[in-house]
Amino acid sequence: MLFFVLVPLMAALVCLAGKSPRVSEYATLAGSVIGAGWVLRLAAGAAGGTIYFSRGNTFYCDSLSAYILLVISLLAVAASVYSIEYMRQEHRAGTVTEAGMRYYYFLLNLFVLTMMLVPLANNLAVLWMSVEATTLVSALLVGIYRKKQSIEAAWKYIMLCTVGITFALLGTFIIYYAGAGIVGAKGEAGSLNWTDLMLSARLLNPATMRLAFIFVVVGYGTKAGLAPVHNWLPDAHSEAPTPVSALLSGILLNCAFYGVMRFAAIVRVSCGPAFVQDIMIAFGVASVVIASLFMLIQMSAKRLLAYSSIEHMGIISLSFGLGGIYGLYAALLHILNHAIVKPLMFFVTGRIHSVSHGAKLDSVSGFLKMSPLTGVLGFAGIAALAGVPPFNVFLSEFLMLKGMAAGSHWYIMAVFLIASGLVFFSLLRGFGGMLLGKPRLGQHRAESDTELTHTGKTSPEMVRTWWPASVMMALLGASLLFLGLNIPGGIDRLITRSMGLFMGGRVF
Amino acid sequence: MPLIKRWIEIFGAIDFISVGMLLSVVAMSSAKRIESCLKAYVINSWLLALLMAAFAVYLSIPHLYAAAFFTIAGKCVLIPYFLRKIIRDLKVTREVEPYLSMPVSLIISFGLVVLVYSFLASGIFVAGVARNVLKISVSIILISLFTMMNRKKAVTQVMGLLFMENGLFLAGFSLTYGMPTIIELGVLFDMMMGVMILGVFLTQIKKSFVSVDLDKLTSLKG
Amino acid sequence: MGMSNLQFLIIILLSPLLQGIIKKMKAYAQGRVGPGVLQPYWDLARLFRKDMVISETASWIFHATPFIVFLSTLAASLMVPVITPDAPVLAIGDIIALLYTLALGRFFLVLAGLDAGTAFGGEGSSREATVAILVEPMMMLAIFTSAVAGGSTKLSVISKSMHILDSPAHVLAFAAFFVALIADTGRVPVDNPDTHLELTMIHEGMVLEYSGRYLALLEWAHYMKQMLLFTIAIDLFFPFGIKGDALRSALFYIIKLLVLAAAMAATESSRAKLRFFQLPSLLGGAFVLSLLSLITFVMLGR
Amino acid sequence: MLLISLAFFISGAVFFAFAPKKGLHYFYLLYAAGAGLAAFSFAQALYNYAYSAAGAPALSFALQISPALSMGFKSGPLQDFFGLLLSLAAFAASVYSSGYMKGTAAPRFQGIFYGLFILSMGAVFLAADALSFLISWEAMSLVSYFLVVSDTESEAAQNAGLTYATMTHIGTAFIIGAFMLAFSATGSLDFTGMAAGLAGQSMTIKSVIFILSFIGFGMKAGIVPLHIWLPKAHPAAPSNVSALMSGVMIKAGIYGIMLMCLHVLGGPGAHYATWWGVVVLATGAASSVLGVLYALMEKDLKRLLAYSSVENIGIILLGTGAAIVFYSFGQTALAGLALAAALYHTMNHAMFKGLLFLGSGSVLHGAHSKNLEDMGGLLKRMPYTGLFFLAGSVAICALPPFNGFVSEWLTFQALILGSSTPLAYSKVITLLGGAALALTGALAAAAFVKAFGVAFLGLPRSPKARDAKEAGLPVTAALGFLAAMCLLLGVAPRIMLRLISAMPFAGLKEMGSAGPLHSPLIIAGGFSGFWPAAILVSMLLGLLIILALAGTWGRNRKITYANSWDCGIRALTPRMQYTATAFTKPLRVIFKTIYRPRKEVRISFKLKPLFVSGITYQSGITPFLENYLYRPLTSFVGKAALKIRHLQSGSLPLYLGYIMLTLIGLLMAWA
Repeated sequence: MLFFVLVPLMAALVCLAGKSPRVSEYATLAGSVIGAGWVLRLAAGAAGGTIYFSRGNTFYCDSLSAYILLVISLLAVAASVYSIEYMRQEHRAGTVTEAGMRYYYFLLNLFVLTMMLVPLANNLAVLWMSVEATTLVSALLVGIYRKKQSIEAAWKYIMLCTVGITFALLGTFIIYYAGAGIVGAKGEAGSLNWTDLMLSARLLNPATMRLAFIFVVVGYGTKAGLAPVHNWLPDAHSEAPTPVSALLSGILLNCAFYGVMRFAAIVRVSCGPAFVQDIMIAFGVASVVIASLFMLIQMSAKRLLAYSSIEHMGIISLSFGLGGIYGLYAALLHILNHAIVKPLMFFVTGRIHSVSHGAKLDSVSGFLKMSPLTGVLGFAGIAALAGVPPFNVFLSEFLMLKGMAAGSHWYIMAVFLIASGLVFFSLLRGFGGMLLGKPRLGQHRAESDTELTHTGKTSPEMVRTWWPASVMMALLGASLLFLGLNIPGGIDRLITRSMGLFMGGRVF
Repeated sequence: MPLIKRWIEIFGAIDFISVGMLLSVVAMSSAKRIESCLKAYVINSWLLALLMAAFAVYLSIPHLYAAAFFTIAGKCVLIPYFLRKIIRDLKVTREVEPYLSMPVSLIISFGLVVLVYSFLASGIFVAGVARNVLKISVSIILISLFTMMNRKKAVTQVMGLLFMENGLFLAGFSLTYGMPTIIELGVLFDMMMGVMILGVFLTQIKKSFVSVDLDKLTSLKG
Repeated sequence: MGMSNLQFLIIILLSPLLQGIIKKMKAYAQGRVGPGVLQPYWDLARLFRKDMVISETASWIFHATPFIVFLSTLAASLMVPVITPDAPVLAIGDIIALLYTLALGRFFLVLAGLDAGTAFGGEGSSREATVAILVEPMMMLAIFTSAVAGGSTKLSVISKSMHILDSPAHVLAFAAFFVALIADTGRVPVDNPDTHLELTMIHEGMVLEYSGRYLALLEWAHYMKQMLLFTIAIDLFFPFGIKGDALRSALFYIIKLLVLAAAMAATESSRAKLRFFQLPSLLGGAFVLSLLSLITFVMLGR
Repeated sequence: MLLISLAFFISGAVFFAFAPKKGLHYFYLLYAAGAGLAAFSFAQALYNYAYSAAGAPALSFALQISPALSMGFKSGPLQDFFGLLLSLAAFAASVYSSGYMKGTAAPRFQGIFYGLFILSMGAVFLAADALSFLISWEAMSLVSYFLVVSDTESEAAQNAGLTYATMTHIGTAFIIGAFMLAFSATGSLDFTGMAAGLAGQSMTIKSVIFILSFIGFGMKAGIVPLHIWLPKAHPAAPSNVSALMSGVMIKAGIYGIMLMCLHVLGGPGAHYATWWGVVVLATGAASSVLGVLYALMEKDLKRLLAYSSVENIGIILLGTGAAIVFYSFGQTALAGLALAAALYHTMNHAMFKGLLFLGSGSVLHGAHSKNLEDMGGLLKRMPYTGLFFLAGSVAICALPPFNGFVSEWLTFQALILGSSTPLAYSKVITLLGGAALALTGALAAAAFVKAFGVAFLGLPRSPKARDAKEAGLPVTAALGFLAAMCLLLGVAPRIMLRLISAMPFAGLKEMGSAGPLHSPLIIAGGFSGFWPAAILVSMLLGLLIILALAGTWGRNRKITYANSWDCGIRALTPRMQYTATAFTKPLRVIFKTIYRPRKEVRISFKLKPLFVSGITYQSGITPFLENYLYRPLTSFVGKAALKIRHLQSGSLPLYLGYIMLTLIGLLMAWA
């Protein structure tokens, strides 16, 4: 059942083998679609309470894993669809060679593969390995343009994440040590299987576990982009090819956070929930505040989105820290919501840049007139990102606020509300400026370099879109609205089941 | 065999070796030239391998021999070779160009050691021969992290990263007495890959920034 | 139809006479002979007989205004007890309703000033509006005092409930109200009723374009408004004797009216016309008075 | 019936989306039909609440979001009242749009969002719990934002939209805070549950909830000093929308305040703090006076109207505040009077402000300008618009026999009766509120004399104004409808008062006293009263008499038409007229402490100092709050953000340092 992870691997191999970029395009697409279909079946099973083990329990899939996998695979489909439009444009613009395109798709598939391994890993060391692997692969993707900035970004990315993740491994070792002699079915020295550790979590030494969790949270937190160890994130997101940025902020961060959650599940049992919650809340608040302040001064769209990712990871960590039925539900739901809206916004931005050829916010205006659909989706995206109803993000934020109220964390609520005000302003100013106004390219809106008469034929040709990509984006936009007014039963079941892992409920 | 075991016990060889590793890190963090850093790394790795072997003998866990072997192969042969190649190809100047002067960085390093001892004293109680190894290894990790902060050259940062990994392995063994081989191999493999990729980027940095000086890598702000 | 329902005729019919009397008193105070007290009647009659010249810029507002002004004043005079405190005919005699009905007339008068498109009209309107803004609140406050004291905003109830300036608050309130009276009837030192000097005129500026029977209506309405305000002052501040039989209260009423008229004439001939931008100090002072009256009443009571 | 009207709206939106572009504007009539139906059903429901023992069948339904979450909607008297207000205004606006929105820039977009806007406001009024309320509320704000920026080309609209959206968002944050506090205190998120739960709670919690919700909803209602978005945003939208925004949307803020203060906080056996009422009163007074003062200075017709909306919100709050004060002393009858005044004025303002904004729209259509200084003499060119605009102006100046007067009269009475409250300071405050109301009335009169006089009277000041034309039948019909409503509500106030008396708030029942609709209005046990119908009738009778007299004696008088008196200059040009600026000059001088008028004269010489080549004169007023409150605030935040920028300086060692410090910090804190 878990062998579907090989699908992207095959796709990657095809990309290597295939001579023309077309082959790799469609191989990637097919791979992601098949993978998604498989994951859907898996998720359906997991929602029903089934749990899948591989031989030797090294791999394992429960509701939480299935939920994350669902997000990953669906987003993989979206990204591969958009990649086709995007890379063709890059090719047309002469930024990428055909070989470069094949290399890109090869790495893309590997990236998806590594990310899919993360939630499937039962052995914590394997989890660590897959996270590290995602770093290595995605670093290559970030640096794919060989431009100064992209290399710099990639360098910082790989450096910081590797350093960070070293601590995660240390933490893992310490947990293994804590479990040595206690954990483990058949009298072996110890086990790193999450399931085993979870079973005997009560018996583990609290002090040790606390130490371990601190190392783990710093390690995976770096990767998850939690402030104040988020610094690689804006650079990598802004310099990567747009579809990759979408994957990075849409799911990679969540994969890293998934690691934190798994550890938290054990630690909260062995040394009480308060400890975990305090740390997560601290990280969450820090991220929200820092991100909201940095968003005020962003001049480039992709950096703006990057910081907004930090803010949303902060929200997830904050609600996860709040715990309780509201907080946990909010955290898990927010993972999905953010994973839908952020890629959409990156795709929109990519299209905007495809005409403006400048990342600066004021390099274009009146995009709404140039490509109405994209513009409308952009507005929906802004609203959703800012947590404005009736879009999906609002629901999870509302639940989080309920969680705050239930725990009467009034100061945190105040801080969050202020921050969200700043975020709303920054997003609306930034994207509103690009979408509204006279259709016009050039350095600054006021003095226009090339004026486009939006009545004329010129503007539609400016934006070269590929219709399947448009359809996919429209679907994402629709799901923003749909999930804002209704949470499908399957997802609800997955989430509620996963909440059990953090509420001392029945694990398996 | 049992003889060796007794010697190990009597002389506290485990502690000796790990302290040796710590010293080599400190040496690295205060070294002036890249070559000496590299040498320090090789020594460090040999000590690590030795430590594994010692564990293997002392606790008679056969698969630790394998681990020791892979360590030697990877960390004492492959990676140093690779690094030397890079340094040669990129014509990196020999000075390491730290931000802080040597005495200051020495003081900070020892400060870090003290910190670690105070933290870990409460948290975790390792019994048996490896009673100090965890503390030492965490100190190694932090010191090498500090060294990375302290060096301007990209190459030296890679070295710092490698030192961190050694410290990590040390910790791993002191805590786990050897995990399943497959996992060790996986971790090792990941590390190697990391170094390779870093090497790739190093060359690219050299290409597009002309130097491998980190002060140049600050165009992405805010 | 009893006395209470016809008393408004007194205001309609006798208001020109009051104007004449005031003019006469002024003349006397200034050592002139002055026109006869019936002169306003002759003026009105003459104007009614005259033909009209109307600006072709003017719209229907210009034609409607004289009627609206006259009728609103008429409607207002239907609400005020003159010689008997019983609720007058149609309306219940609520003071606020009364003032706002008058305000309706003023609204259109100011519009008419703008209608002809001349500078004088605009000037008059602008100044009238300004004066109104300064006067309205203080008049209200003065009225609040006696309304709160009288336990109602019905003039009839107020006039029944009190005698003459029953409390220190009333004195202050009356002082304020008297200033408001001067301003609203367009007299020195606020306005100068008998000049057509561009720089000083307010009311005259607005009606500058009017002639013939429109002018007559407006003037008559002006007289009525004046008498109406006098009556209100009487009802609010010294309604003594209004409760008795008709003749007696009529006698009292006339005396009070004459006293007020004398006071008005005295002020007019003793004071010089103020520069327009000095008005705020005068009216503002009056406003403070009315405020004080209200607060003293709330604090001290009767 | 509401479902049918909903169907109308949805079908309308669908048509706008897919019907051919030509003649698209006629589909606004679908909205009109829907709104009409809704108005009828709301009025009927209110009538039943008031007069049938059974009350009205409350419509109530819930949308399930997830097993745990659901959005509830429920109608009640208060909801129906605001629904009625909405649907009346929407009816007029839609009829108007069917003529006005011909050949506009983005017909589909505007059509769809116009419909959504009305629907979202309806949803706000019907929401029964915090979740559904917030969703509808933000949906309303979002849609209105898009309508504000619907002229995507204009920078001004963009900035207005940005300010508006941001401030609304912040306001919503306060509302959320209030809801959440109530939730944590009562464990319930639906309003009746909150009300029940809060009854026993401590005064502190209630006060905090009150403050939060007052600020949050006040932001939307546009109370001073939170109003600055309003004069920016309302004029930016197309006139049919600005009519709805000013007429209805800001009433959503009033609705929220009444909902929280009177229903949620005023649940069973609740007792109020007097200072709440005083706060509301004071804010109301400030808003009314400042609002109208700024309206007076405006040259832009629509901005003038927007500021006057601030003023009217203030008047409504005067009533509301008085009501809370009275409740706090248990004087329910008086509270009922004050509340009735507030509700009545809410309805009235929807009518005449809708009328005026729609009128300004057709003026815009006629004279192609929002600037009063370009207009003049429009009354002869647009007679109907002029007539109805005049009616609206008279009504908004609270002059009989129009509706504005009734509500202001009621407010006056309530404020005077504040003298019967036991405490001295509440007496003084209420009476001062009355004084503020009087001042406001006079200022409003001046403002609208200026607006109407300069726009419609005198000589046209621009060629465009000279050949202005009416905008067609639907437009004038809509204006006529609203004008008629204004007159009706002014002459027969009992109609509205009876509907108002259906509200579940203590003391309101008495306001709906029986008696024929045209009979005098007696309040507070005969404290006072007046007879609206009578004033009109008496004036009409008087008119008949005068005309009869004129007919008998004045028949042979002749009227000659000539130039206005021009002091002998043979040509009177439009430039000699009083301008809007000149008209308000005295007030600029008198209130200079508030306006801080500034003028600059630039003289350029050919040859100093003799030959002057040109003189430019600029004058204006300083926007007080913008300069002294908001700009410092925003600049401070900006500065802080710029400072924090150094944290991300781009140096890798620094970032590594962050990791190390974080680690050490966590170890110190928790290990």
